[in-house]
Amino acid sequence: MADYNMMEMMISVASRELENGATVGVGTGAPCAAAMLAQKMASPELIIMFEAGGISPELPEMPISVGDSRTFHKALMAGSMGDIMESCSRGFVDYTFLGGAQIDMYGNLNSTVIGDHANPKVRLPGSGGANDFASFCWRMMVMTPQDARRFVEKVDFMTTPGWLEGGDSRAESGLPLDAGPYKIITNMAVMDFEPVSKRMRIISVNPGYSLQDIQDNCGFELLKADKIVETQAPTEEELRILREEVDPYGYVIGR
Amino acid sequence: MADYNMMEMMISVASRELENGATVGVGTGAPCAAAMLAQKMASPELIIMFEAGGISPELPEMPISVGDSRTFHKALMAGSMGDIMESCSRGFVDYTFLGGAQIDMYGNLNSTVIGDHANPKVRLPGSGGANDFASFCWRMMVMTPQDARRFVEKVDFMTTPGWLEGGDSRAESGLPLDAGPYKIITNMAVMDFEPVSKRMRIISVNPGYSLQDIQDNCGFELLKADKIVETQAPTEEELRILREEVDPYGYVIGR
Amino acid sequence: MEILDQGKGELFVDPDPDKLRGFFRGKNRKLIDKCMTLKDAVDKFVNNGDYLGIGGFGANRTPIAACHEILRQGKKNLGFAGHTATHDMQILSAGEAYDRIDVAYVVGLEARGLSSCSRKYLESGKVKITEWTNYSLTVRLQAAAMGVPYLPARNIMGTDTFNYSAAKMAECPFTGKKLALLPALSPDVSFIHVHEADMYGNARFKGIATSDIDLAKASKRLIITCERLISNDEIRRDPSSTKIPYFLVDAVCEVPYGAYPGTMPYEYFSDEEHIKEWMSTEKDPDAFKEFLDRNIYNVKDNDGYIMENGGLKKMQKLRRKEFLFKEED
Amino acid sequence: MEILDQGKGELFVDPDPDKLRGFFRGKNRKLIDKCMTLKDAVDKFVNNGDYLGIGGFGANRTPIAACHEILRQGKKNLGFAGHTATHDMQILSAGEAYDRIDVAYVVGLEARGLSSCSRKYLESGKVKITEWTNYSLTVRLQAAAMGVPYLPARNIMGTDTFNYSAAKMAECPFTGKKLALLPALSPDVSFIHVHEADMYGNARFKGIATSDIDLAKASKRLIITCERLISNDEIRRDPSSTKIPYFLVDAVCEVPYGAYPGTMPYEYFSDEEHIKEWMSTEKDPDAFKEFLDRNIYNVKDNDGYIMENGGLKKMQKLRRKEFLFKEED
Repeated sequence: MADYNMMEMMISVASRELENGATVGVGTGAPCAAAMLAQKMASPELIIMFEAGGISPELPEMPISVGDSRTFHKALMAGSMGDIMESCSRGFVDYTFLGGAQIDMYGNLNSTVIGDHANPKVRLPGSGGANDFASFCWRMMVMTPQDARRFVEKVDFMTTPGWLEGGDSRAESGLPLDAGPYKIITNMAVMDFEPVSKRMRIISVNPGYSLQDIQDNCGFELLKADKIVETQAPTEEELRILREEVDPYGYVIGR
Repeated sequence: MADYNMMEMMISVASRELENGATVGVGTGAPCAAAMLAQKMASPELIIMFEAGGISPELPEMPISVGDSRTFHKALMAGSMGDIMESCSRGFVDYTFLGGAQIDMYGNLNSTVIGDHANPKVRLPGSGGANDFASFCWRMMVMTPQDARRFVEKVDFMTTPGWLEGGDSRAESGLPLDAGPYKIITNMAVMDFEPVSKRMRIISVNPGYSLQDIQDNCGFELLKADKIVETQAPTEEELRILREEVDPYGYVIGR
Repeated sequence: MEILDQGKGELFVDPDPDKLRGFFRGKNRKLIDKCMTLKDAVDKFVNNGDYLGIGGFGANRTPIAACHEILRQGKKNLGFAGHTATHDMQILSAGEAYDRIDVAYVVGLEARGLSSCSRKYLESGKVKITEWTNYSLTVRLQAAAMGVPYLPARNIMGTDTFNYSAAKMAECPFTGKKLALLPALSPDVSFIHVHEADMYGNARFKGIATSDIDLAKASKRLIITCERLISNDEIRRDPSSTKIPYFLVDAVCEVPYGAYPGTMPYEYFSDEEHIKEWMSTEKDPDAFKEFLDRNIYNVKDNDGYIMENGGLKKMQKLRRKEFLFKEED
Repeated sequence: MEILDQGKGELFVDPDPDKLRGFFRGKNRKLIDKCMTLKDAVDKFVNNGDYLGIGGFGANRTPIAACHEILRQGKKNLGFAGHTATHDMQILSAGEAYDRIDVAYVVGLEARGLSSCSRKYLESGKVKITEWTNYSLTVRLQAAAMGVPYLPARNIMGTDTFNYSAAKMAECPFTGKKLALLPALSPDVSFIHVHEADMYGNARFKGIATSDIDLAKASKRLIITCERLISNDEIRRDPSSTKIPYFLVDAVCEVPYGAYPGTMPYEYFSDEEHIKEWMSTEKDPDAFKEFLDRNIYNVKDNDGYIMENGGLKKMQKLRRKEFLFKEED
């Protein structure tokens, strides 16, 4: 088995979710690395969109900002934020990757405040485009370390919609139908959402971890799929491309 | 007194309403000729906008269409219809000139149907941008021959808003406040609108016509301003520029 | 939401954004070669009964060749967005291709006068008509482009244009002002003529945009006709110039002079003599039938139409006119 | 109109479109020379208490020089549209220039981490905060650009982002669907940095537009900073490239490297070392004060700032980085 770190694991797993010919709205960092890796593996025709306006660039290196020159380097179009978000709103964008300081069992995310909004312990950036992407893109995914302080019973502030309070609550909220959280990818596991309750559910366990490890590092009770498999570790090929081509300076994978 | 025809009279009178530094939304034909004449007379800095997107062209000749190449020849911007109409909606456009098959005492215009909408005697083009310009531009003006079949008690179809039913009815309609019909320029007279009732009112009489002529050629009772003056006929200079520079082929002035 | 008033016109297209999303979810996002003949594109993507959008403004950068092909293939019962529809409307009326229309500007050809053919067809009772304005149709397309079921606007209120539209009126919850609510308009299929496109459908044009960007975004299926195909490398060299991204596009048809007899900015000016011929010939049914046969029904494609009307020599002349060169003849 | 729900955030700007129309009615439409120094422009057009808009996205094509000048002139009590506000936010926080903010993205500098200066100021209790998202701020600007008091959207519903916004929720009268209604946002004064502008304010840029077109239309007063002045003849040679027409613009300031230390596409890449210096220095109050004095308060203008940070040699280096040339040193 190849030697790899947590970021490499999550990025590799995430990249495999992006099938050829799909569209993905990404931010900087790990999501962008996952999309780039997917393009260099099984999905050469994956279309990457950046919220500030860049459509399908030939990325020469990892962007620092979702609006920097790299995001429209040899792109098909350098448009506007409206162009991208309207495409998302009209249902043209299949996937997005988001993150947050907190996530709950319905995949709701907090990136606004820890503590009270008026007197926060920590003020965070806010939604940015996260709420927009999560509202509009068909399948929202999260890459995040598994940690009980992060996976909480109730987020301090629901910045970005997951399945809201579960069940049909998202469909009733006014948000576009049939879109929502899809996979949660951590260093320990991959989770999806049970179709009726919309609660987070373990579907695969990463090599070296047990179901108990996963539950111990989660602040709420995780459901378990009927059949739980072992997550495929990063392949030699994935690691080589990730390290040599996608992120040679280790900005994201930190090597 | 110079020899001139009806179109030359109306265009000259209309052109004098367009003060230097104002913005005007125009269509093809007489409105465009009036704006071009104004630019060559007292208002070199008059800004012409065409609804399809052209902003402030150096018009090399009369456009055939409000979207043809001439409308953005050496223009400041070749934008979109949204760019123009949004500018109108935000209050950036001072004047517009419109026409119609029928006009009533409140300056409402019909360019949709003569007769019943379902079974019209004559189907006309519809609003085009007329309703939009009349809704948004601060001062709407009309150039039209004075004729009782055209100046009617009630328009068969109110395509384009004037002062609606007069009084405060326009302010109550939801249309932007303080905008509305300003001057009606015919071959016989210039009319404005009495400020309270918003009824059409004669303010100046063209050379060679009497108040009686004007009323005889109008299907409703015209108010009369306290002081009615004689309209200034086209000057030699106006006629020379109109004939030699603005419309040398007589597309509009028909010479 | 309390509705203060509403027009009695028929709403021809469902403004439900979730249905539109469902459709777009299934649209292929891959970079595939979409080049085909205009004949194949119309055959494949235009169904009888579809609601049709036509780009450009008046007879400027308007996909006239596409309108001819629709007639040649005898497409019927179309809905039509009459958004400053001039010569395109005249052609579609000659073929009685549509039976319902959202009117902003129809029948007229601007300074050129009224089309008796368009007028007669609209007066025939065969066509359902809902009234709008140029900007309100733009805003309706914009609503669909944004993926919302309506957008508010401050025009058309107080008029019969509102009364015969399918708009509604409601109070603004922030200001108490009355607003016209304009329902989203998403054509089943639209044609837009541009200067240049690559094989995937990335398209660019110069000059005014009219409402084509929103039309492109709003349309379920989109066919690009272009003066010239260009390489994908050229698109990628200058991504700031791309106006329509490929994923909106279903077919790319290289149709030189595809806007003739209208104007294509920076390429050729309108052929006013030929348009005049249209306007006068359509008054005489027999002559008009012969005229349509000669110009549309009996020619194979747009090349045939161009050859019928002076060929490349005429196109060169119209190019000189576009660039304001003094006439030589 | 029945309101189903509404956020409890404060609405900082009146969305009344008639008031906006009244303001724009009085705006000079003449082609006059609007060139002035950035110092004069800030002095003349930015008042204490104004609501401020800043163009660009993150630290890309962002008018950083304008933010410095706002600090130098000690402007206070501004409102601020925090629309992916990164380094601009950091500067304005360092000067405590604003006291209320519409938040979409703040505090962070994207992949570079969080600004402790911005964070501390937002946590200080001195700032009123209303929550939004990037796209909802774009839509709010678009509403003002269209001259309507609100636009509907389908995001933010169901979340605390909605609850702490000033949006409302109502049913769509066409589809029965719930919609978020986003009130128009018209900044009192905004700054946009572009590649080129003429003396009247006709402006153009290359690369992504972010939300600058709507910001330009929505703003009551607009100051363009540009890398280069160009002639009006050049604007008229290619009117398709004009992105912002002159009549929206109040001042044109030629400020080469006006987006430094951020990226200006096709001109220079961001100076990551200098931004890193900001991020580390701001953690130490004394060092930060000295740093701000050296880079902002004690320099006369942006030229001084550039000279302080490596001058033209550094700019050449960042240009090579923008064009992906291999480093020489």
